[in-house]
Amino acid sequence: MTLKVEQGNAFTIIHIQNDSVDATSAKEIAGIKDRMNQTTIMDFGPVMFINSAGISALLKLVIEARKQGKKLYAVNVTAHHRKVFEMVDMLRYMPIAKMEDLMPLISA
Amino acid sequence: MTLKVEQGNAFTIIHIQNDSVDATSAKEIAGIKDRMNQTTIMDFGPVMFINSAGISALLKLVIEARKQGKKLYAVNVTAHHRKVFEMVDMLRYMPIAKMEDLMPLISA
Amino acid sequence: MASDQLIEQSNCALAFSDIDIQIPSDLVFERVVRESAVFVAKYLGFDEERVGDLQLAVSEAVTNAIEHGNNSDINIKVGVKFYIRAERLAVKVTDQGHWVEAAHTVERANDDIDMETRLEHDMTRGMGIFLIERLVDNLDVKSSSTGTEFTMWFNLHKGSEPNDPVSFNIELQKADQHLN
Amino acid sequence: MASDQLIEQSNCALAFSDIDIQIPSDLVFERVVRESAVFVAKYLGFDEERVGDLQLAVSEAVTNAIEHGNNSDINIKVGVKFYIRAERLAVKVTDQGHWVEAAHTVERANDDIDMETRLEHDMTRGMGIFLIERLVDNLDVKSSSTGTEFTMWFNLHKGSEPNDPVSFNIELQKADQHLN
Ligand SMILES: Nc1ncnc2c1ncn2[C@@H]1O[C@H](COP(=O)(O)OP(=O)(O)O)[C@@H](O)[C@H]1O
Ligand SMILES: Nc1ncnc2c1ncn2[C@@H]1O[C@H](COP(=O)(O)OP(=O)(O)O)[C@@H](O)[C@H]1O
Repeated sequence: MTLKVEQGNAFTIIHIQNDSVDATSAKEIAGIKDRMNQTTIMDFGPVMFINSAGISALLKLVIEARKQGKKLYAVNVTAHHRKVFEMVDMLRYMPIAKMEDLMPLISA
Repeated sequence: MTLKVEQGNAFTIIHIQNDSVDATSAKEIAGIKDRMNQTTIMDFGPVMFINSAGISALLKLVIEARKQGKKLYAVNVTAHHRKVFEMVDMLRYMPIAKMEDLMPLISA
Repeated sequence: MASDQLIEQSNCALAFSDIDIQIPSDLVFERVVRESAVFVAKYLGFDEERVGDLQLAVSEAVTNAIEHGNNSDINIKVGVKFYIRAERLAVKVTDQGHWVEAAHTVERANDDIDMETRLEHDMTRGMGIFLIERLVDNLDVKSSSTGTEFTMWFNLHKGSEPNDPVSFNIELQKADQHLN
Repeated sequence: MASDQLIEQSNCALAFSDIDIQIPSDLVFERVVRESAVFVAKYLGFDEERVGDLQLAVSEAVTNAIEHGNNSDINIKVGVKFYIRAERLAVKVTDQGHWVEAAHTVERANDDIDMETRLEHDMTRGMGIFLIERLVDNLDVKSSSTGTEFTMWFNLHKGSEPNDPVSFNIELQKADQHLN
């Protein structure tokens, strides 16, 4: 399994279990779009590599979140992946946050 | 650096820093032979891979330890490396131990 | 080992002979090449960020060769060659297809990515070349009837502005030019 | 993904086409092949222990091809091909040398390693073939004037006794047989 999903009342935390967000994991990531919540957090903890096939899957979530009026956050993002997300202007739609700072949103 | 050496009165702990004990790290490992002590502990903590070039370097230490009447132990060895050490009959000369069990030897 | 020593060493081993990898045109094998790229970059003493840049650029180029060049036909191969010439690491990715210019997907180096338009039109693809242009020091594409050669260059010694967009030199020969 | 699914998948991608890697004959590049072997083994759904077995066997064979086959001459290549035939993964390692029988170093499959004698005579080498024989399901060596082909076979579906010593089929042609 590539993903572990934690569901709360008003939040979903999607823990990516893979080390790569790429073509082989893209489908499963894009498939999560029906399980998003008011606050949806993507946890990139073990992710060592992201390419454009992976970003494409993440963008599908971004598009869906906008349609549904939901908010997406990324946590545990490496410096290199932050740079790549910046290059493709991803951070405007899925800002990088610290888990601690999101606690008020998910414990509310 | 491939190795970090911890020296005590009657013991030496050799922490291998590499993930591989192979041809490219063999020389440095064999070179440790002049720094062995009454009790010498090889810590394989981060080691993910060992091949015969690496075993060859370890055997040089075993031979030298015998000559000098010193005792070699291996700690933090994976199940696969234990199997490989068994195949080449290494455990008779460099038994695998738990660090806790060696504490009496190094705190004496 | 100091990175200078590694580059020195590389000039012995990599400069004379290349690393060559051929994979079936199936995306699962892209990873073999990507991991080899990491090894080569570390061997050359690239710092962590440049290792990541090289790994990503190689991944994108190989993905394109598999999908666009060889149409994911597992009976034909994608080739990847790592070699050093004139203080640069070259990674040449070859496939047996024809380069397909796709004006609406290829974002040119001097354009910024217009994410707003993309999101409005559900355009989630077409970022590979955009990224490559920002990650490599130089880029050459040669496409003819025998296939496409996509070559990325990485300076061994960090020069000028890192990760500046590069110019995209593309040389396309009409397929029939060679065929008869 | 379940390992059965992976093996299924592999029968699509690997059975039709092979993964081919060519490296300069320098031991630092052995690692590229070793890591690729791990990828292939995981892709085929091998369990952790078999992944380790395959990785080690490939490492030993490639080391030998670099050192004994090509005399560490970086101008010539060692080739490695991964492919699937008849429910088995084959790893064929090729070099441009001649097989050198070395009775005192090659421990035959049915002998135990005599470590005591080794230690007395400072014999720290000569364990590669010994290990390979215990790690693979089958082994073929063909050596002729054009070089050596060292092929190791790994059953996809675990059969009989794992890690039993295998017979070592070696086929040596006199170098001059082909030369004129
Ligand atoms: N190896 C290739 N062979 C043919 N066309 C290619 C190749 N690589 C890229 N292209 C063309 O460039 C376009 C942009 O590629 P890219 O930016 O990676 O986005 P994507 O692969 O998502 O379409 C492709 O859609 C294709 O038209
Ligand atoms: N690719 C090869 N080409 C020629 N001879 C080989 C090759 N591989 C192995 N050999 C022979 O088999 C012997 C045993 O190899 P091995 O058990 O790996 O030990 P070592 O490499 O330490 O000598 C070598 O010394 C060599 O004589």
